[in-house]
Amino acid sequence: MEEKMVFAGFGGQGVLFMGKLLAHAGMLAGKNVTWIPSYGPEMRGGTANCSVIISDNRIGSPTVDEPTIAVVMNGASFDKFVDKVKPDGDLFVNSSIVDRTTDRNDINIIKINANDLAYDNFQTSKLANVIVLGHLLAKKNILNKEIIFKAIDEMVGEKRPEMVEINKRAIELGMSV
Amino acid sequence: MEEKMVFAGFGGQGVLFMGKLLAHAGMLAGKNVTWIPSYGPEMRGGTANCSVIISDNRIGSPTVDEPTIAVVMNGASFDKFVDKVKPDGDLFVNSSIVDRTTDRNDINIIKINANDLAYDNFQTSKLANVIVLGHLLAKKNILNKEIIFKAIDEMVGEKRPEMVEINKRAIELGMSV
Amino acid sequence: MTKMLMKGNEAIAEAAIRSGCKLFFGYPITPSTEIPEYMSKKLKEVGGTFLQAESEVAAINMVYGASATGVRVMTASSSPGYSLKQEGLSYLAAVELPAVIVDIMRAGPGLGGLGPTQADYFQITKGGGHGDYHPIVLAPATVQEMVDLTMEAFDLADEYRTPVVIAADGILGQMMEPVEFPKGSSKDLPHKDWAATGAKGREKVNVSNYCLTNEIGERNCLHLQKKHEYIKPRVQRWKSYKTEDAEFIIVAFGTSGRISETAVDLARKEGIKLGLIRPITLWPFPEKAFEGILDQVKGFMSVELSTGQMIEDVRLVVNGKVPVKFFGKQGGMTPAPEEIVTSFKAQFGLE
Amino acid sequence: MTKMLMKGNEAIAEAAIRSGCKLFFGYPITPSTEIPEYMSKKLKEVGGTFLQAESEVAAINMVYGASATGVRVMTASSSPGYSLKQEGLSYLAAVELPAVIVDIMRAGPGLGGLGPTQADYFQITKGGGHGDYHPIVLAPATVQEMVDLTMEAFDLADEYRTPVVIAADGILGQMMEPVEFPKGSSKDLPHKDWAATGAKGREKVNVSNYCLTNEIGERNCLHLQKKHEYIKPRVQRWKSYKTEDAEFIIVAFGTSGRISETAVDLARKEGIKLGLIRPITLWPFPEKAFEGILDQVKGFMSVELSTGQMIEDVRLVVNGKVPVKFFGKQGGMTPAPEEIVTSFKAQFGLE
Amino acid sequence: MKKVFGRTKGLTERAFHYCPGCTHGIIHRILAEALEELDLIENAIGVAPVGCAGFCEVYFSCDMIGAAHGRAIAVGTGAKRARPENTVFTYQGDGDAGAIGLAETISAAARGENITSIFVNNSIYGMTGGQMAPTTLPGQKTSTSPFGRDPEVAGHPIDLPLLLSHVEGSAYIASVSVDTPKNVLAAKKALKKGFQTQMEGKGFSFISILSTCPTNWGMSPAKAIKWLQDNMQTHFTMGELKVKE
Amino acid sequence: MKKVFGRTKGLTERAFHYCPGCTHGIIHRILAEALEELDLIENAIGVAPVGCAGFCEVYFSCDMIGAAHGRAIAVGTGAKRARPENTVFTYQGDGDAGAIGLAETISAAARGENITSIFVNNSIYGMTGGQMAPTTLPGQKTSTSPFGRDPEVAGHPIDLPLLLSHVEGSAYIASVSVDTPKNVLAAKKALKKGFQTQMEGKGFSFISILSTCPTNWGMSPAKAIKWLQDNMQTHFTMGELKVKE
Amino acid sequence: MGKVVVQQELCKGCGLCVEACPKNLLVIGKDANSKGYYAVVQKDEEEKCNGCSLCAIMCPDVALEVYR
Amino acid sequence: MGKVVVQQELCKGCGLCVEACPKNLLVIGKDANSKGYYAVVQKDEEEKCNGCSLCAIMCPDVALEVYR
Ligand SMILES: Cc1ncc(C[n+]2csc(CCOP(=O)(O)OP(=O)(O)O)c2C)c(N)n1
Ligand SMILES: Cc1ncc(C[n+]2csc(CCOP(=O)(O)OP(=O)(O)O)c2C)c(N)n1
Ligand code: SF4
Ligand code: SF4
Ligand code: SF4
Ligand code: SF4
Ligand code: SF4
Ligand code: SF4
Ligand SMILES: [Mg+2]
Ligand SMILES: [Mg+2]
Repeated sequence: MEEKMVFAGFGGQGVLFMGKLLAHAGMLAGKNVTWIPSYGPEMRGGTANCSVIISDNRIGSPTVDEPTIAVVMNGASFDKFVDKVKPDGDLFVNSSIVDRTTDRNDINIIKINANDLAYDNFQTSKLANVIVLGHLLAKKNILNKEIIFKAIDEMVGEKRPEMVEINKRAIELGMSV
Repeated sequence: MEEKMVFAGFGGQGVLFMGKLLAHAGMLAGKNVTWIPSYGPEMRGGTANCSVIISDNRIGSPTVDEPTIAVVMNGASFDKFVDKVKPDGDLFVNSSIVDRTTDRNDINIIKINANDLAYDNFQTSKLANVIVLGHLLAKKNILNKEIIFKAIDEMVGEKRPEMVEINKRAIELGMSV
Repeated sequence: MTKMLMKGNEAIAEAAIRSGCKLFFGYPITPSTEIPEYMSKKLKEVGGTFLQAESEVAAINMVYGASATGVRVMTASSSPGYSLKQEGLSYLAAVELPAVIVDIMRAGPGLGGLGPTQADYFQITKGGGHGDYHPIVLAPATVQEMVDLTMEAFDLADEYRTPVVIAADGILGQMMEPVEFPKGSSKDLPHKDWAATGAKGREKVNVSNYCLTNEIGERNCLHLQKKHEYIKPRVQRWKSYKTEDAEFIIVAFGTSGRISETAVDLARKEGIKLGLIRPITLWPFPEKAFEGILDQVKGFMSVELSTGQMIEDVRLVVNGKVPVKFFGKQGGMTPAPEEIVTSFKAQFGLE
Repeated sequence: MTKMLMKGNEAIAEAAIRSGCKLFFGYPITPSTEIPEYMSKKLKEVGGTFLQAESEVAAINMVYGASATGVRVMTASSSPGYSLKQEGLSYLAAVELPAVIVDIMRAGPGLGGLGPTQADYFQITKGGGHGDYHPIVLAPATVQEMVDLTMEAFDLADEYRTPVVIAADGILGQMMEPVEFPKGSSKDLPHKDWAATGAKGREKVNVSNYCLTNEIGERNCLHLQKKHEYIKPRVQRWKSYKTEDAEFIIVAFGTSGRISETAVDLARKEGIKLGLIRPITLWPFPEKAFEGILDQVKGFMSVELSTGQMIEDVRLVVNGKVPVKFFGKQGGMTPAPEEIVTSFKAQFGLE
Repeated sequence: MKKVFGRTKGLTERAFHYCPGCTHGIIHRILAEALEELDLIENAIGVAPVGCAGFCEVYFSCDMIGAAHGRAIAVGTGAKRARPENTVFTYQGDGDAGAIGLAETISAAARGENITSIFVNNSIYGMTGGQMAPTTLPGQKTSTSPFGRDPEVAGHPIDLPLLLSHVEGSAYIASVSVDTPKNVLAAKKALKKGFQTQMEGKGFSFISILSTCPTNWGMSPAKAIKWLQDNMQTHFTMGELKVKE
Repeated sequence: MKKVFGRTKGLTERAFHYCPGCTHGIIHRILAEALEELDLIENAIGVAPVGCAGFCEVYFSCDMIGAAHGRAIAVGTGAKRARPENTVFTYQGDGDAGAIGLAETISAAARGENITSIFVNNSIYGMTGGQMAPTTLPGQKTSTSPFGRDPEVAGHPIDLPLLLSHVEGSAYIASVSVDTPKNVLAAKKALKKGFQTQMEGKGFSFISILSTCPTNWGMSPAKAIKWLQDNMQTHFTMGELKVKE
Repeated sequence: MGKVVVQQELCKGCGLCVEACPKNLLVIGKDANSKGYYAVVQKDEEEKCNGCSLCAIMCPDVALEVYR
Repeated sequence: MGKVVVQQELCKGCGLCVEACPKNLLVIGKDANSKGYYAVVQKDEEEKCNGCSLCAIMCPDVALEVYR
C-alpha cells in the first residue's frame, strides 16, 4: 500500500493538522509516513497545504507531485490541485465552500459539505477538517478508526484533552455521511 | 645582469627609501626592477627591510631568499641576513652601529661607518642610508651616478625639492670613501 | 523505544540536547527557524542556555566563545545566514574548535527563495571562508538520520576538534517522519585540556591562532593539513543502494539522494541495472564507496539540486575512467523520480 | 608613455580611477590597505567619493547599492574581510550587478598571518557564498597586469553584468614594479537601463531577486546558469610559457606562477622540457589552454600557495589522461624556484 | 460628489500581500502619499528590506532596490553617494534595522548620511513567523521567547530612535504610530519632514513607526492596535526626538 | 628598602611589542593589577581583539581567547553564557568595538550581558597603520582621511560610552584616560568597578580609556599625551556615565 | 453628503475601518471576495456619512475611496 | 629615600617617566639595549627620590621597579 496525499486549504482551516493526524496514525499503524508542509512567503495570508505519504515500503521521494488523494478545502486549492491528481485518484472537495467543477473524468470527485456538517453538529466550522478526514478514512480504508482515535488521544490529548471527544465524534460523523 | 638585494635596518633608518631609490633608478635605466617591503605585525617597533631585484631579464620570482647583495644598517639585521647572502655575494655593513662579525669567508664584507660620515658631513645621521647607497654603487657598478641623480630628482624633488642637493652630495660622499 | 513524529528541524534540536549540547546561539531564518524555536523551549530544562543573537555573524562568534571554554554548542541557519558565518567558520577551523553548525539550505543566490536546494555544497565542503580548511560535513536524507547524524556530529567535533556541519534543505527540515532517539553515545572522547576555563591550578591557555611570522603560519597550516589527511580515511560515510550488480550509478545526497532511490527502483523495473551511492559525509567525500566499483560500471550520474557542484568530487574520484553525467534542478524545484530516469536514459543513450 | 614605479595596490587603485570608477567603499585590512588609502587621496580629484565603511559587510552592501544605480564602483579587502563579504557577493551575482572586488589574499584560516597565500581560491572561484554563482576572477602576476586586469575587470563587469574579482596576494599588493597606464578602453558597453536612477520618464525598475515561488527561483537560476555558460568560452585568459615543446607542464597563477616561470627556466637549463600554463582567469578556468597539449605532455604539476585548490580544476580538465602532481607552500611562505624544480623532479622520477 | 480620498500615485496597482489588518499597509500608503506630495516619485530611490515588507519594492511607484537582510541602510548609502541628486529612503523592520543591521543604522546616523530611514517597529520578526525582536517587550511571548521575554536572559528592548537621537550626525528623529487617524496623519507629517530634511541636505533622518502584527501577536487587528497603544506606546519614547535646524 | 612598585602577577613575563610610549602598555598593567587585586587571575577569561592589542593574549596571566576583528564581545558572550561562574572581559580597540563590532557592542549592552568590556580609544586604527577610526576627530588627518576628517563626508566621531549609557541594560559605563598618574589610578579604579559590577551580576560594564598612538599620530610619546588632553578629552564625554545601583 | 466606495477585491475584512468610523457606518459584509475575505460594506445611510475619510485613513489595504 | 630600578631590556626610552617624575630624576641613557632602545636611567640623586612611583605608573612597558 502507498498513498500520496495532499491536504490544501485556507489559512485557518486546519489542513496541516489533518495531515499530521493522518501521518501520526500511519506511524502508529507501523507504516512508513512522511508529512511536509508548504512553507514560505506565500503563506502570508494565502493558502496552506501539506503532503502526506503513507506506505508499506521505504519512502524514497517525500514530495508529492501527483497525489493519489487530494483534499481541497477551498476554491483556490481546488484550482491548484485538480489537475495534479493522478488518474484514478480521488479528489475530496469541501463542497460547503467550493463550487468549482472540472472536466476531468479520470478521477473520482467526492464532495462533502463539511462546513455545514460541522456547523450543524458542533456549532462551529472549525471541525470541518476532521469531518473530511473521517470521510476520507471511510472511503479509502487507509487506516482503521481505532488507530485514528489513538492518534487523536496522543496528539490532541496532550495539549487540549477537552477536545479529544469532539474530534472523535467529528471523525465518526465524517465516516457516517 | 641580475642583482638580488636586501636592505635592512631599524625603523627610522630609511632602508625602504634606499631600496626604492635604487629600484627607481633601475627603472630609469631601462632595467626590470622589483621592490618588496616586509610588512606585517613584526614592523611594530621592530626591524624593516625590503628586497630589490634589478635585472636585464624578466623577473620571475620577486622574492629574495639568497641576496647577491645585502645592506645591513643595524645589528639585528646583520644577524638576520649574514647567513643568507649568496656565496661570493656582498654584505655592506653600517659599521657605525654594527660591531658583529661572522665566520663566513665566502662573502665580501664591506664596512662603512655611515652614521659617523653622515653626522660629520651633514650634522645628522639621517643621510647614512644614502651614503651607504652611494658606496654600494661605487663598489658594484650596478647603475651610474647620473641615473641615480635623476632618480633623486624625480623621487625627492617632487615632495621635498630642498633635499635634492644634499641627497646627491650624500651619494657622492658614499662613492668617494 | 517509541517512535515520535517529528519535524527534521525539531529532531536535530532534540538530538542536540540529548547529545549534551548546552548552548545554542542563533538567528531566525526560514526554513531553519524551528531549531532555535525548539531550543528556546527545551534547552532550559537541561540547564542549558538559548540566546537569540543579533545576527548570524554574532551567533557564530558566540559559538566560538562558548566552544573555546569547552562546552558543547550549536548554531543553525540557512543559506544567506550561513554565508555570513564564513569568517567565523574559518576561525573555528583554524583554532580547532568543536562545534555543530546546521545549514538548512534554501534557494539562492542572493535573497532567492525558500525552496530546497543543495547549491551551498561548494561553500560548505570546500570552505566558503578564507584559507585551507574543511569542516566535516554530514548530509542526512531522513529525519531519523538527522537525529543520528546530529548525535554523531557532536562526537566527531570533539574527537577531531573541528567544526562539523549538518547540511540539509527545507524539505528535510520541514518534513515530519517517525523517529527514535538512541541513547547518547558514551564514546571515550579526549579531555578538553586546551579550553579556557579559568587558569586555576594550571598554566594559562590561549585559544587562538595569531601567526606573527610566516614560519608559524606554515606550521599551523601543516598541522591542519595533517589533521585533514587523518580524518579523510576515517570518517567517510555513505549508503550504497543496489550497487552490487549495477551497470550505472547515480550519486546523490540528502533530498535528491532519497528521490534518486525511487528513481533506481523505477529504472530497475525497466530492467536497467541502476544503483545509487548516497554520500553521507560530503567532506570527506566518500571515495571509498567507489572502490572496486569503478571497473564494473559504465557510467555515473550526479543528481543534485544545483547546477552541479558535487559532480566535481565525483569526477575527481572517477578520474576519467567512465563518463560522469549530470541531472539537476534549481531554484527550489525538486525532480520527480521519473524525470531522473528519463534524463538518465537520454544521457546514456538507453532509450 | 612614461613608466612609474608603483605598488601593486596603488596601481590597482589608479587603474580603477582611470577606468571611470567613481566610488570606493572599503574597510582597512593589511595587506590591501593601500587601495583605500590611495582612493581616499585621489578619488576626489575626479569627482568621485571615497567612503570608509564601518565593516566589510557594510562595504560590500554599499557597493551593491551604488552599482544598482549604474555607477562604476569598487571595493578591496583581504581574506578575513573577503569572507565577510560572501553574502553580499552572492546578492551581487544574483541581481547581476557589475562591480570590482579585490582580494589581496593573506594567510588563513582564521586570523592567521599576513603572508602571501592563494588559499582563497575555492571561496573566490566556486562561490564562497550561498547558491550557484561564479564571479569572473582575474589573477595578475605583475604590477602591470594589476593595471591591465583592473581596467579589463570594469569592462567585463559591465559587459556581463557580473561581479569581477581580482585575486592577488600580499607580495603583489606590496610590490613595486614599473608600470604604464594605457588609455582606458572605449569598448561599446550595454546601456544600464536596468539601473535605479529615479523613474523619470520611464517605468519604475526593481533591482532585486526576490523569488516568491520556486518556479521563479528556477527561472532566475537557469538564467544565471546560461550566462555562466555564455561567459565560459569567451573570457578565458592565460599565459603559456615554453609550452610548445613541453613534456611536462606546471600550472600556477599569480605569485606562484611568476616563481614557476623561473623554475621553468632552471629546469630547461638541466635539459628538462618543462613549460608553464599561468591561468589569468581563475573562473572561468582556462580549459582552452590545455587543448591540443594534453596528448603531448607526460604530466602536470600544480604549484600553489595552499594545500592544493586549483589542482582540482586542473585535474578536472586533464580528466585522468596523465598524472597531475602538486607542490605547495602554506601559511605565508613562498617556494624558491629551486624547490619547485626539486619537487617536480622527485614526483616525476626525474632524478 | 468629489473624490476626497483615493489611491495615491505613489503606489502601483498591486494589492498588498500583508495579512488582514497589518499596519504595514497604512505605512505604505502614507509613505507613498508623501512621495507624491513632495513630487519625489520620479526622483526617489527606495531600498526594500528583507522582512514582511521585503516585497514592498513592487508596491511603491518609484525605483526600488532590494537589499539583503539588515543592509538596507548600507545599500541606501551606496545609492545616495552614487547619486546625491536622488532622494534615497529605506523601509525596514525592527529586526532588520535594530538587530542584524544595527551597526549600519548607527554608523549611518553618525555619518549624517543624507538619507531617510523608515523603521517599522512591530516588536517582532513578522516574516519568519514571530520570533523575538530587539524591540520585543519584557514579558512578551514570541516563538523564541516562549515563556515571555526575560530581560535577565534575553535583555532589554532597544529604543532605537532614542539611541539615534544621541548620535551626532542624526538630523531628524521621530517616533510615531499609526494607531488612530490622527496619529496616522502625524506619522505622514513626520515622513514628509524626514524627506524634507534630506532634500535640504541636513543629514540622517529616521522615522520610527509603531506597527501591529496581528498574525504573530495572535490578536484581531483591532485588538492588536489596542495592545500597541497599551504596551508599545508606553514603553518607547514617542514624538520628535531630534530636529536639527 | 621595600619594593613599593613591581610587576603584577597579572602579567606574564613577556615584554610588550607595542611602540615606545604607546599607552596600551599602561592599560595592560592596570588591568592586570585589577585582576590580581580582585583575585581573578585564576578565574578570569579574557578575550583579545584584532588590533594592536591582538597579541595581548600572551601578556595577561589569565586564560585568553583570541577573537575575530570586532567580535570580542560576541565571543565573550559565548564564553560567559557557557561559564557564568567565570569573570569574562574583552579588550578592544575603537575600530574593533566601535565600527565593525558596533552591533555586537550595543546589543550586548542591551542584553545586560554580564561581562566587562574595555575599550581603548586612540582615535585611529593603530594596527593597520593609521586609518580613520569611528572615533577620529573632525579635522584629524589619517591615512584614509588625508585632508583631515570631514564630517560632511566621513561623518562625526562616535561617542560610544555616551551612547551606551543610554542603553537600558548597561550597568556601569565610564570614560577615563591614562594621561597622568592621577588619571591612571582613576582608570584602574574604573576597571575594578567594572569587574565588581560583573561579579555582583549587575550587567554590562564598559570602560572606555583614551589612549595614544604616537606612531600613527606622528608625535613623540609626550606630545601624544598632550594631544590627547587637548583634543580627545575635550571632545569625548568623560567620567562615570552610568552606575547602576 | 459623503460616500465610501469599497474596492471589494482589495478589502481583507480586517475591520479597522469599522472601528474608525465615528458614525458607525461600516460593517463586514456577508460575501467573500475571490480571495476568500469578507469585504466591508457601507450601510445604506448615505446621508449620515460626512466623507471625513477616517475610515480610509485607517485602511491598511487602500481599499476605500471617499467622495463628498 | 626612594630608588628606581630600570629593567633595561624592557625600557623603550619613550620618556614618559621622565615627564612624570616631579623631581626630574630620570634621563634617557646613552646606551642602547639589545633591541636598540636607549633606556632611561635614574640620576644619581637617590636622596631626592621619595619613591612616589609616579614614574612607574606612567611607564607603558612596566620597566620600572620602585623601592622605598
Ligand atoms: C541573513 C539573513 N538572516 C535571516 C533572514 C531571515 N529573516 C527574514 S526577515 C527576518 C526578520 C523580519 O523581522 P523584521 O525586520 O522585524 O520585519 P517584519 O517582518 O517584522 O516587518 C529574518 C530574520 C534572512 N533573510 N537573511
Ligand atoms: C575582518 C577584518 N577586517 C579588518 C581587519 C584588519 N584590521 C586589523 S586591526 C584593525 C583595526 C585596528 O584598530 P583598533 O580596533 O582601533 O585597534 P588599535 O590597533 O588602534 O588598538 C583592522 C581594520 C581584520 N583583521 N579583520
Ligand atoms: S506577519 Fe505580521 S507584520 Fe507580517 S504581514 Fe502579517 S501581520 Fe503584517
Ligand atoms: S601603532 Fe599605535 S596603538 Fe599600535 S602599538 Fe604603535 S603606538 Fe600603540
Ligand atoms: S468617511 Fe467618515 S463617516 Fe463616512 S464611512 Fe468613512 S469614517 Fe464613516
Ligand atoms: S480597513 Fe480596509 S481592508 Fe480593513 S475592512 Fe475596512 S476596507 Fe477592508
Ligand atoms: S619614584 Fe617618584 S621621585 Fe622617584 S624617580 Fe620615580 S617619580 Fe621620581
Ligand atoms: S616610561 Fe618606561 S619605557 Fe618609557 S622611558 Fe621610562 S622606563 Fe623606559
Ligand atoms: Mg518586525
Ligand atoms: Mg584604535
